[in-house]
Amino acid sequence: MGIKIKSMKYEDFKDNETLELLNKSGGNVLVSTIDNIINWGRSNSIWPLTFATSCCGIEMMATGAPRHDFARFGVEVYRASPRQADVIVVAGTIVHKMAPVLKRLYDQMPDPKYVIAMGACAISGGPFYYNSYSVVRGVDQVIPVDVYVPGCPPRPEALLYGIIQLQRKIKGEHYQTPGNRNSEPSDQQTL
Amino acid sequence: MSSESLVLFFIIGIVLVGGAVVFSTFLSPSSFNAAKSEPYECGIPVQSPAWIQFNVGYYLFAIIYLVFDVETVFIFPWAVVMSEIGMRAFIEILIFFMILGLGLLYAWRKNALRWV
Amino acid sequence: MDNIMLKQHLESLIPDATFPENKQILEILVSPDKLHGFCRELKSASALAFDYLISVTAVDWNDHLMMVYHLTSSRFHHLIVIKTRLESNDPEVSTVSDIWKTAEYHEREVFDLFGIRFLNHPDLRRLFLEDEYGFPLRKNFSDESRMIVR
Amino acid sequence: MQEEIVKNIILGEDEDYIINMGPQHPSTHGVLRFEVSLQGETIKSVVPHCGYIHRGIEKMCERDTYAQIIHLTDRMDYLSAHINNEAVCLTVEKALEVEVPERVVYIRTILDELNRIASHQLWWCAMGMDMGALTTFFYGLRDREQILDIFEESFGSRLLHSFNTPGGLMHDIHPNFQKRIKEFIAYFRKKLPEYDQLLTGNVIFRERTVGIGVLSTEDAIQYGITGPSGRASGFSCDIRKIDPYGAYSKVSFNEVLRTEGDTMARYKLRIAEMYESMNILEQLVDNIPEGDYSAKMKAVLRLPVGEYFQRVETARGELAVYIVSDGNKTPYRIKFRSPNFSNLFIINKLASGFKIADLVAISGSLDLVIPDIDR
Repeated sequence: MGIKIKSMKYEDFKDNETLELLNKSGGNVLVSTIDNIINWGRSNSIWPLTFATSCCGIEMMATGAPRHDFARFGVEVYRASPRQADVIVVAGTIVHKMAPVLKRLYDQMPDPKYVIAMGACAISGGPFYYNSYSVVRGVDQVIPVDVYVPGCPPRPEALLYGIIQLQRKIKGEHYQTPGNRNSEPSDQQTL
Repeated sequence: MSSESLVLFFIIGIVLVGGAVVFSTFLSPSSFNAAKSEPYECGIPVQSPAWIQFNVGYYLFAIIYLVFDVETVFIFPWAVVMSEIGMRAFIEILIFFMILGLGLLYAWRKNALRWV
Repeated sequence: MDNIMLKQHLESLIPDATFPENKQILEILVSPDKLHGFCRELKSASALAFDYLISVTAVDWNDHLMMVYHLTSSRFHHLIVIKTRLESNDPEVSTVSDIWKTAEYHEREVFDLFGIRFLNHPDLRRLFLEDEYGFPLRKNFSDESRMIVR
Repeated sequence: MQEEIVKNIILGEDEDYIINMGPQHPSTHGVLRFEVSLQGETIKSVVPHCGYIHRGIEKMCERDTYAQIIHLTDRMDYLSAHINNEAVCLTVEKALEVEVPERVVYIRTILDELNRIASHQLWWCAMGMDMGALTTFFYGLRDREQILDIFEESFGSRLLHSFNTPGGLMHDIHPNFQKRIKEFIAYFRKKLPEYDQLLTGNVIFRERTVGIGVLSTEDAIQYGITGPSGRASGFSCDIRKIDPYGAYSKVSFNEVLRTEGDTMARYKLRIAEMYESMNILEQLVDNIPEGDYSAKMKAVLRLPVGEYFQRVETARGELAVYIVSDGNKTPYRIKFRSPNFSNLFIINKLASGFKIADLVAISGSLDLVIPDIDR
């Protein structure tokens, strides 16, 4: 019984090849009814952590604002503390002094936790890739990332699309192994 | 209210609460790491312990709140039966309020309500 | 008070300062030991009243370091640049944070990025980077582990 | 090991209880850490720690040509992105003695004022949200989207629009640029009084801001507090008045000054500045002269040897660009005197003695943008 993604009627989501990839890498193929129920609940109420380091934070605020309101997708409110957050949207540049703080925040989040790397700085260091002595080039050196949202800063619609991708990913998981577990960066590689 | 519906009401409460707790511990994935057990302080390891001798004002406010909270607990049953008993119940509750009002006045005059 | 009168006034204050040529702002080159007295004079002189320090920064000219102070007055709005020349191997200059409070943090930033020590600075710690890191804005700075140079 | 020590000590009455309003905190508008030492709820001292977003922009600019620096400066203070870019462009144009067409000067000043209003709107929504009034977040950003539409129509990007290049603009503005601005001004003239009704008159807001964090004029000058925070305590530091650049000399507007210097004064001053910016827009939007949108510039600009200095009034204060050029295509040294850097370090003087909730109000009224501090 394959993944039933009722809410996504958009045609190319159905025959998109990433679904097979999702099955192989994300959870095991057999996604039972318990999985469907739990993943339906998890994917439709992802609460992000208020974590914005630079310009992408303003676009993340604009996504939460009335026009591009991402509360329509279940992302209801920004939680201030990682204890109540499900996803950490890394919006902005991560610097070597900030990397251990980000790692600590990620560790202190309760378990079904996901990471969206928003903006070119979080994906690969962005405009600060060359000639900068203090930028971590890509947040996946610090924490495992589930969805990458490119752009500098990405438009609010791009972040909304990223969240929909995350919801698709959650729907294809086994409820016991959420998130991008299998690419946990080895610790010594972080700093 | 017959006793069976009371028991049923009680059981449903237990089942709902207990089920939620058991179901979530059994279903939720859990991973453990060192930082998870430490108190969260904006991403920075905790510097000073939380056991501090703080001001007595907090304690006073807590006690005054408790007194008037218990007072409202007494008012609820009175309000339910007030219509049958009539005027006599009204006089009694006024006395009750007056005594507690004196308590509040005393706390106010002794500056217990003044925040540090 | 335009530049010419300003220049005469400053010459009277500090005779042996040189005035390097600068197209936009009146520039004064002062020796490091006279700097502190001169700055105190600038602030207290009622005709000048340089009470707002815009920025403190440094330029690394490979063989020597040049401290640059931009100053203006909140009353007369005239602008000057004070410069002092420091040795590049052991640069130190007296702080001006007792004259202008904002200098305390600008000087901490210059210490952090250039390694210039400021004498009797109230709290000279690094502002941005960790302690054992080098001084990035020096021209001879290189850090292969973190910096990809293009 | 450190945890065991921390757990079993009981702090005496006089020892400092230090908590971190740390890098990830809703009210620090970015990654700035306040190390607050508390006495119960009253703040004894606040030590700001920055560097959590220090990307070394000044070191990077030493390897970029002047056209490439534009893309780094608007990542510093991203809420007044256009004004930052204009600062570098003005410095380069003054150094090369290039005469920029009149049309560019007018468009640049219009975009400065639009950027200032957008920045003050976002400040208003962030300050309200930090102090618990969540509705301001939605009101403020709803109106800000109108300005972002105008930006998007002309530049293609909403927040960081590198529309300025040394010598003029990247390309011409959109035909119904002026119409959209007039619509926006008509729309916002009705909405701005709503801001006052929502927050300014609110008794809880007044209780938490009047008389909190008072900044005297001497302290403002001593600590170099410029921009709305400085003008709220009587320090007249508006660069648009002191040495006018762009079309500010052709526009009649008054510099808003207040003398109380407390959080409410800074709040009211920024609201008044939004009205002021709209006056400037109204005077400029109808008479943008015709002409080409950029002066003829060589592909690679080489500034003559020497030092160049330009001061610009951003939404948060005075940004000064100091370029040392030794003749080749990249600057030898470039220094940005960022307004937030000086505005930040007054927080200890302002917040000591007040409650920790007031620290949130004070840092909200100082309107700090942290990447501008760390650069």
